[in-house]
Amino acid sequence: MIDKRVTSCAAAVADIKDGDTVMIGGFGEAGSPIELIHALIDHGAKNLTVVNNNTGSGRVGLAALIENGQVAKMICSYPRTANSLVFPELYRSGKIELELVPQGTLAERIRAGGAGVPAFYTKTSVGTPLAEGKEQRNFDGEDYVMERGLKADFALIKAKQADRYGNLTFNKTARNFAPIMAMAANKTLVQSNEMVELGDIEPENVVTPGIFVNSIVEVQSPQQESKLVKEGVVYP
Amino acid sequence: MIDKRVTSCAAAVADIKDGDTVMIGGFGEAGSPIELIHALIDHGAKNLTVVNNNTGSGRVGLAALIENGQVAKMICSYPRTANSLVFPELYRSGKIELELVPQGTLAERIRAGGAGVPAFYTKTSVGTPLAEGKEQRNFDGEDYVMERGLKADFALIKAKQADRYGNLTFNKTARNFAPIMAMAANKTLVQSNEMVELGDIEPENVVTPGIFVNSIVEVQSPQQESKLVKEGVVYP
Amino acid sequence: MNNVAHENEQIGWSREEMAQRCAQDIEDGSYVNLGIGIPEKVAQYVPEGREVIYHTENGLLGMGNAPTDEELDPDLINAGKKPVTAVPGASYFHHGDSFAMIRGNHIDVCVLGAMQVSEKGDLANWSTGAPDAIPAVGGAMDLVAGVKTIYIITQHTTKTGAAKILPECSFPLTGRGVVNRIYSDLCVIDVTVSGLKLIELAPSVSFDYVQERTDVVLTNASNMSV
Amino acid sequence: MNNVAHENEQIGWSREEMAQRCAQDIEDGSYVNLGIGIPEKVAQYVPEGREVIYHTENGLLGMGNAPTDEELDPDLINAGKKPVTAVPGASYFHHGDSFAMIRGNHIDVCVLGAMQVSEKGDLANWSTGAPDAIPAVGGAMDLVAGVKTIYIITQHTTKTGAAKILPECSFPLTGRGVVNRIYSDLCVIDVTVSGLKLIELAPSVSFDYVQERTDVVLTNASNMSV
Repeated sequence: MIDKRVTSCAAAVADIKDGDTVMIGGFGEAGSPIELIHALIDHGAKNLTVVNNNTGSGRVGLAALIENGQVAKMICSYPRTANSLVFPELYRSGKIELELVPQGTLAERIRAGGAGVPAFYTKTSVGTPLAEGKEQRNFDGEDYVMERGLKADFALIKAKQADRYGNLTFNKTARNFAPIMAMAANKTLVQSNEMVELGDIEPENVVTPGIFVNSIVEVQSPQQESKLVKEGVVYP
Repeated sequence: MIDKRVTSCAAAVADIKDGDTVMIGGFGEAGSPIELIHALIDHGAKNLTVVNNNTGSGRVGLAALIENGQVAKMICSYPRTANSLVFPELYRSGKIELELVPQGTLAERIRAGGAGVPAFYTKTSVGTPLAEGKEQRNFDGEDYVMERGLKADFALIKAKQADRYGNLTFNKTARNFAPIMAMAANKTLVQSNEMVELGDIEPENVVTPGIFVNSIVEVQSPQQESKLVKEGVVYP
Repeated sequence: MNNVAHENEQIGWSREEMAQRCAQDIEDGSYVNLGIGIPEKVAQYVPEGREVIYHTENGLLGMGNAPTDEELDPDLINAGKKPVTAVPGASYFHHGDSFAMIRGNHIDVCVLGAMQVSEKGDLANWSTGAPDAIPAVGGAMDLVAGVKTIYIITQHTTKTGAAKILPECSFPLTGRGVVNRIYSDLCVIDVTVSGLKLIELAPSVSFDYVQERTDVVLTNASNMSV
Repeated sequence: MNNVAHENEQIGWSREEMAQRCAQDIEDGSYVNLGIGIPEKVAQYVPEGREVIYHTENGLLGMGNAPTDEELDPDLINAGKKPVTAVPGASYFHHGDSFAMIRGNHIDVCVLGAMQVSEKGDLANWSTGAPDAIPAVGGAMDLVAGVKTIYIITQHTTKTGAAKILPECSFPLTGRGVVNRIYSDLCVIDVTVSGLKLIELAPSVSFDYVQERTDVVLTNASNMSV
């Protein structure tokens, strides 16, 4: 029988090892799997490479994971936000590495990683510092940069609904990176607001098919990052 | 005001020119936009390059377009089917060109064309005759073939529901190539079983966003290819 | 030549039995893609209690049985273009996403037929290379390149008795070094780094009988005596 | 120097007026992506009767106005991470598909801010290249590389009066040869193969006044006399 449900966030993240690459869904707080991230903080795996569009805000969620010294390297497009307290300081003091990737290139690299494409070409970044050191090539009179597919050991994502096969739906723009990260990770761990029965998600409306999902934990009332930040909450 | 509805299949295909590349949705009869194809036969554009997984069956739809001498070249993965009468004869007599592409490479080339990716690497076909003449490259110890993105002047596809913005849903496995062809074509022409109001398609459940669609014609009761083939129908 | 007596008899596994033998190796929870022909039959024989999800490359995960007349929908077909059904928990997706599943190593097992298999696991199953043939490849090259485990179900020899398991394939390849295991009417063979290893014989088939019909030297790792 | 008198006055277009001027050029039926800051204001000024669909790169086509308190959902935000709404006929999609729209030339117009623009339409708007800055690029490089038409809204000069329109950008580029039109507080300038062409002046601004504040020789194609 296929049943990808697990009973706790701690159980979901238990197999993450020191040195792993972990993709974390979310664009700002929308789609951020905050309970899974907090479980990863409790778990304590170190020297992680984390892939996320940003670097978190305040001192909870992704920012707390960074502050806790578990992240050796961030791969992201926009490591600053309004309440970015943690990353800038660590970065300036050389305590965290940054691979800056244009947002669309980041998305396409993740999608490529999940789709078995080791490299592709894009016009994005041609003529800019972010193309330096990368192979360039002309196709039909236009210059392109070669970019590599990106894979991960784990993906941590947040869904709206999930069934025991791992079929997922998302809420509005909280979808963002989750479906492609689910494809690109060896193991995809999901926190879902709701567990539903097989068939409750109309087959036409499944956004992430279960084949891309490994473990699901139900978190019915997830915390809201911006609220925690406003309240000055620090995790752990 | 945005209103992509047109009143007839003839109006939808009116701008297709001799020599154009036309992607046609469908995997066998599922998703084949047969009324649009028949309109293209009536229209008469010649010397077309057609992209489809197959080459049609019997003497209707895509097979009829080929039989009518309008197709100079087929790009497809499987040009034979149970009722493949037209293509084999023309191919053997040298009257039609064939570019044979593995099905997944065809899909990814179309997706790349639509996503602004001029070329990518895949393991598919390495060591086979279909890799001959193509650039090969080793990434991380594995051999890959470089494949080019594929674009088209027009795509002809079939949808289940459409609104005036061009948002689309599809029926079951009739979805197949339609969403990626809609992305890869300069102009995407849709025959939809049903026209609905804006908002009737839940935003989470839109499969093809309207940005990829140019013209929609409602065809409430499309003909079924296999039935026509069984009845020996010949178009026109 | 102690097997001459068998030459004109029906020995070894039938088509159904080959599918049944292969089905024993489909694990609970697997994502499986079955090729057209004998491979399709594997689904019927997966042992009770195992839940397996079938992928069809034309855009469905969770393919079910053939439809009743009431269920039949020409828009719901498999890669062989036959009508199918969808199980509860199924999902539909487009061809780009479907082959991302395949190319991206997400499907666990694919079962395919073969014209020839080489010692190194090369597979030829799409073309005889005949100059007048209409070449047609479908999804075979993508499947063998991308699926984690490739099982082959095939008659051990051609209808004229020629070996299909060879030092090198003479037909155009579908993929290089892609086959993991062969289920023939005579035996089960694993493709290993140290060559082809016979791991099981069909009832009343001997190792020598198989070896005679195989153009590659086999290692005998079956429990049957020679 | 006949403009010295203006130096300490508020002349030219305000931020709102720049957005309003740009909005006149957003055509009916366009798919538009608006950058953070002044570009966001363009949506308010698109002339009545034009239906425009707004794309936000975090996965929404058909972005609507700011939400009421009842409508507010932290899962429905724009690329600037501000709460928004979705119009009837909107659609949600993942980041891969969203940037396929951008990279694949499907978006008609993108309006962005600028630090510097060169004579050839090079744009610098993501970094001053300062060694201690935290580099952050977001979707800007993808947008300028992929969107059909790039409009820039910017103050004509920096706060200290330095030219932002230059022979070459000194800041790191966002894209090379990507800008189509610049809306500054003083004028509208087209980037053409034969250089920068001033096509419109803000009320009571002279061509010479603009030329003085621009490090590139402009062609005057405005209807205003010099």
